[in-house]
Amino acid sequence: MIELVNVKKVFNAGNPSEFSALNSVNLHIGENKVTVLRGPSGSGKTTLLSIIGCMSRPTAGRVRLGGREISSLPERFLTDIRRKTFGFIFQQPNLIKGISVLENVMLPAYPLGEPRSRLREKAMQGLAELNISTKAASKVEWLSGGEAQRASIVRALINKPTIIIADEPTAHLDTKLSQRFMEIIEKFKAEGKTVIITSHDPLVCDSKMVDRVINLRDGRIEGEPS
Amino acid sequence: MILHPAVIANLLASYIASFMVVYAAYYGAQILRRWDIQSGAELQLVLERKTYLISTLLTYVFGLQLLSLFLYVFTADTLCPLFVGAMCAAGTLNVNGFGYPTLVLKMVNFLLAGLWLVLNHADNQGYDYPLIKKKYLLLAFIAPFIILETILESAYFLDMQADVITSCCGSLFSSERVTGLGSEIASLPAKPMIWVFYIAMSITLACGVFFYRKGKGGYLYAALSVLMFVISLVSIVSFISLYIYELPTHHCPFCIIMQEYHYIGYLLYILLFGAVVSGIGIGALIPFRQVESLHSMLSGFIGKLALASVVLYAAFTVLVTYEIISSNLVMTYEVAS
Amino acid sequence: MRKSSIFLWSITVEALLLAVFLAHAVFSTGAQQANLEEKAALVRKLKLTDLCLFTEARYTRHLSQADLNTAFQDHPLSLEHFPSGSFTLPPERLTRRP
Amino acid sequence: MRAWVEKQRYIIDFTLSSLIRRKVKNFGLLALYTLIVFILASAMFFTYSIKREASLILKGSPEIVVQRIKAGRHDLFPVRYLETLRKIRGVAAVEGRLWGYYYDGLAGANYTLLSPPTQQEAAEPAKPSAKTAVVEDEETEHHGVDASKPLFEHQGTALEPGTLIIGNGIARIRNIAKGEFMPFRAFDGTILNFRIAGTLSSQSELVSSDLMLIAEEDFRKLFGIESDYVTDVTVVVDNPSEIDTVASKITKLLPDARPIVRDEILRTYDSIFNWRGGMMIVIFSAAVLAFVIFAWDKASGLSAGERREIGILKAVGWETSDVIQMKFWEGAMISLTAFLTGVILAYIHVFFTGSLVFEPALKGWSNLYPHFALTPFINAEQLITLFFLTVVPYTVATIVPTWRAATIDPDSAMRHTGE
Repeated sequence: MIELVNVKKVFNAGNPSEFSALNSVNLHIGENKVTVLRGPSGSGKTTLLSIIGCMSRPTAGRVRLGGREISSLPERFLTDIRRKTFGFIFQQPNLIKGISVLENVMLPAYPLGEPRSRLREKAMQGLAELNISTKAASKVEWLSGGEAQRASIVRALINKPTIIIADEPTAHLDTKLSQRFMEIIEKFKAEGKTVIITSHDPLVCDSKMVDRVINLRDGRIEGEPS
Repeated sequence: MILHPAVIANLLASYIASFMVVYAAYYGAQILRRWDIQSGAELQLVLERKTYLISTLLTYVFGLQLLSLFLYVFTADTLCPLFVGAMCAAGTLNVNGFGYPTLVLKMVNFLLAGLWLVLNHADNQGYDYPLIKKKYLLLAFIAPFIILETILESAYFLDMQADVITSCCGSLFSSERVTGLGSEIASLPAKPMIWVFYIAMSITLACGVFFYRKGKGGYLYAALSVLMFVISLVSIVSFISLYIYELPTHHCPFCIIMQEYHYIGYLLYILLFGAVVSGIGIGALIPFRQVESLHSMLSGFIGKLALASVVLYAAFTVLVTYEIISSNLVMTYEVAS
Repeated sequence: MRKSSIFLWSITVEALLLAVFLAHAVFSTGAQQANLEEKAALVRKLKLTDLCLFTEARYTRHLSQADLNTAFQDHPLSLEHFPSGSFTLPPERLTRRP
Repeated sequence: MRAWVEKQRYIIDFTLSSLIRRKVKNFGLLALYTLIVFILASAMFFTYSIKREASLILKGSPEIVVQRIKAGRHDLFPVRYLETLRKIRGVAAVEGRLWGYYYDGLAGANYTLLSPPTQQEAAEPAKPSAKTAVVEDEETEHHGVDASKPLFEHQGTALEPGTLIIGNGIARIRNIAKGEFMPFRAFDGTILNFRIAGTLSSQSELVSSDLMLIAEEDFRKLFGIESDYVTDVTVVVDNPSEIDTVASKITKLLPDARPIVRDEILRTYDSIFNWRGGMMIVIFSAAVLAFVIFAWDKASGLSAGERREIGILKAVGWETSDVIQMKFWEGAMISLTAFLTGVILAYIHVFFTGSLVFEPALKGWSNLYPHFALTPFINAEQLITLFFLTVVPYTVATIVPTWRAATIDPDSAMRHTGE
């Protein structure tokens, strides 16, 4: 499904503050698997996630998605792939204030130009699934932490992605909400989606549905020759 | 210099256009020198982001060129009362030697900017920026033209003396005086010119439809569309304007965009410009048909361009024929030839 | 009602309003023809030469009749002390270099 | 194609809501933008319509006016010169004009006193010259003219010696009406009382608001001008294209005389109002420049909130060009609304309220300011010029900041942890 071949990522190369977040990472993420990337902050977790999620391009090395090499694609194509294949759940709900929850959920599909009626229906259906459809028209500021998280999940699903990427999803949730979140992940797995989560929350890492846990340290996968 | 709002607007527009094109060309040069699609280095990412800036700038320059072309003609028309003997824009453009060259250069720049945008659109479809080097070379080629146009335009407006005696529209375009570019156009006899126009147009349209269907003869059509552009301009001066003004002697190609003729000139010129830009766009894109990353979409895009060009030329012809039929000027006797 | 429809509707309404004014402009030039004609007839009958806009000084009341250096009558370098002087350019004949 | 339109509508949805979210700053920008368009548009409409009205009205002004210059100043024209002028070939008629100024201390206004050409002469050169094809209507009015007919007669009010026909402006300032008396101090201090025989129409105030028609002998008595002098001379030429040659002949014959040709009058007005339009633009360009810098600063100085918002947009799937389109729509929406509102307000201001805002500047120090309704004259060229002077600088100023805002990294939303 996703294959990284000695991917390197160097920030502000060439000047004294050069810092290599990732150095020659080799990784293979299987189809319909739940993979957890674990590591202390500053271990390049987020950079690796943004490369996997086609948000940024590696300084060197190859990234293959479903067999197609995508690391030297121009940003226009990278974004198009990202829009259609990836769903992002961030540590913060990252919902945009001032517009209603429904509009927030529909936001990722705006550039695709679907007819509004169909898009609204899809969004309402998504909200209903996570039973926050009552909040559809309300402002984002009035949502509770859990509701905001669920809204951002629905937003991530609006374009029917096959891969879900969650960056420290349970960092700001209490245990009950975290368990509820893991049930949602289970539902994804049942629907055949691939899930990649970065977390150092034991509740996530040791959960039974996780197929593989990868430890990261200083921009390298542990147990791999430097 | 005449401190007139329209003059100030014109100069402002051309300075802005030059500034934007130079700014874009500067980054274009940078890209030409250090572009390497394979490397993921930071510089490459920054250059890629710059391509957005350049295409946005050029889109605005394209729009600005079109608008300032019409504003230029308009300003010439409003300034004509200031010049003894100038009856309309044609006379004012004759005030000094820079008037007409600026106009021609403005048209050429408009077409070049249009061509660049067509190339840019095609390049954006390719997943590895296939035409990037060619389009920025074209940009480097366009930049001096736009700067030259700005210099000419400033020269035209800055040393314009209000009361210089200038040959008026009538004599400039009337054929008795066979000096100066303007009068040659008019001396082309109107009746044969009508035949030349219709024959050339039917050939161009036929070739266009043939190319659209079969996909062959693209270069021929591009060349024909440029030729047709020139023939249409010449026929506007020699007979189309006569029918619009319903006056057998008034050959001026500028007055047709004025209020008295319900701004019909705008429609005519926009159809014509659209047709020729899409025409030359075909010519520019055909060599890249076998470029691997563009292969799938390019023939579709070229097809659309061909269709657009043919439709616009056809619409232009229909409008011209309508003008001729609806005008009550009957061209039975031979006119001013 | 979608926000974009609100925007698009308000722009069309404003454009229509502008179109109405443009039509009013075209229409009223016709209607005021008589008025214009009356002024022109008066100018012809009384042999007038200037519009009566600024009546505070001789060279601003009759701009075209001002003699050679009226504009700087009091002192060649004294700048115009009438506000309208700052608007009116000294007649061309003064500025035309021999 | 449909998807493209739908996409644009979505982007407008989002842009409008983001504009409304930062209400104060955006509406401040919109108000300033509309004000700039309004002032520029008013200045342009005013100068263009006055210029056109001047060219239409002054078409009938005398073909050549000959003045006598002594020591660089306008001086009285001796009547004996008229003979030399009549002898010039191509001259149809030569006629003296008597006019002058009278400062009325009471109202603090200057009046232009004019002794109108006597009716007979006015009728005689009625041969319509090629240019003005308007048929002189005087003859039809009083075809059977009898000797005792008054020297000058205007819309039924006869101008006898001892009476005046005054412009509407004067009537308004001094609020006197027909039949009342108006005292004048003559050149030697004696007081002359004139009866007001009538007033000129209020429509023609643009040319006649400070005008006073007075009989010839009254004029001479008031200003002490002997009968062998006139103020200046008007010359009617047979063939209009001969005007310039006749004018050059006049300068040869009368070195101290100065002919003013009608075209020159029209061109004076054209270049003067161009000067004013341009002057207004030049002075006003400082304001436009300040506005453009303000727009540039607003566009580039993105607040943390805006930056985070774009980060989220990029993260959830918006591409750089989508964000650029959003910013384009933001600029376009503000410019379009401001441009249309500005132009509409300017139209109402100039053509319906007679440019109230400009009145103090135009009136200057003259208390007698003509009330005239301008014939609206607006064409596409003014709107395009206005567009170039306001919308283009604004748009260009925001291009680079917009692009810089649009190239925020998509994963910035991920890095953003604390809130």
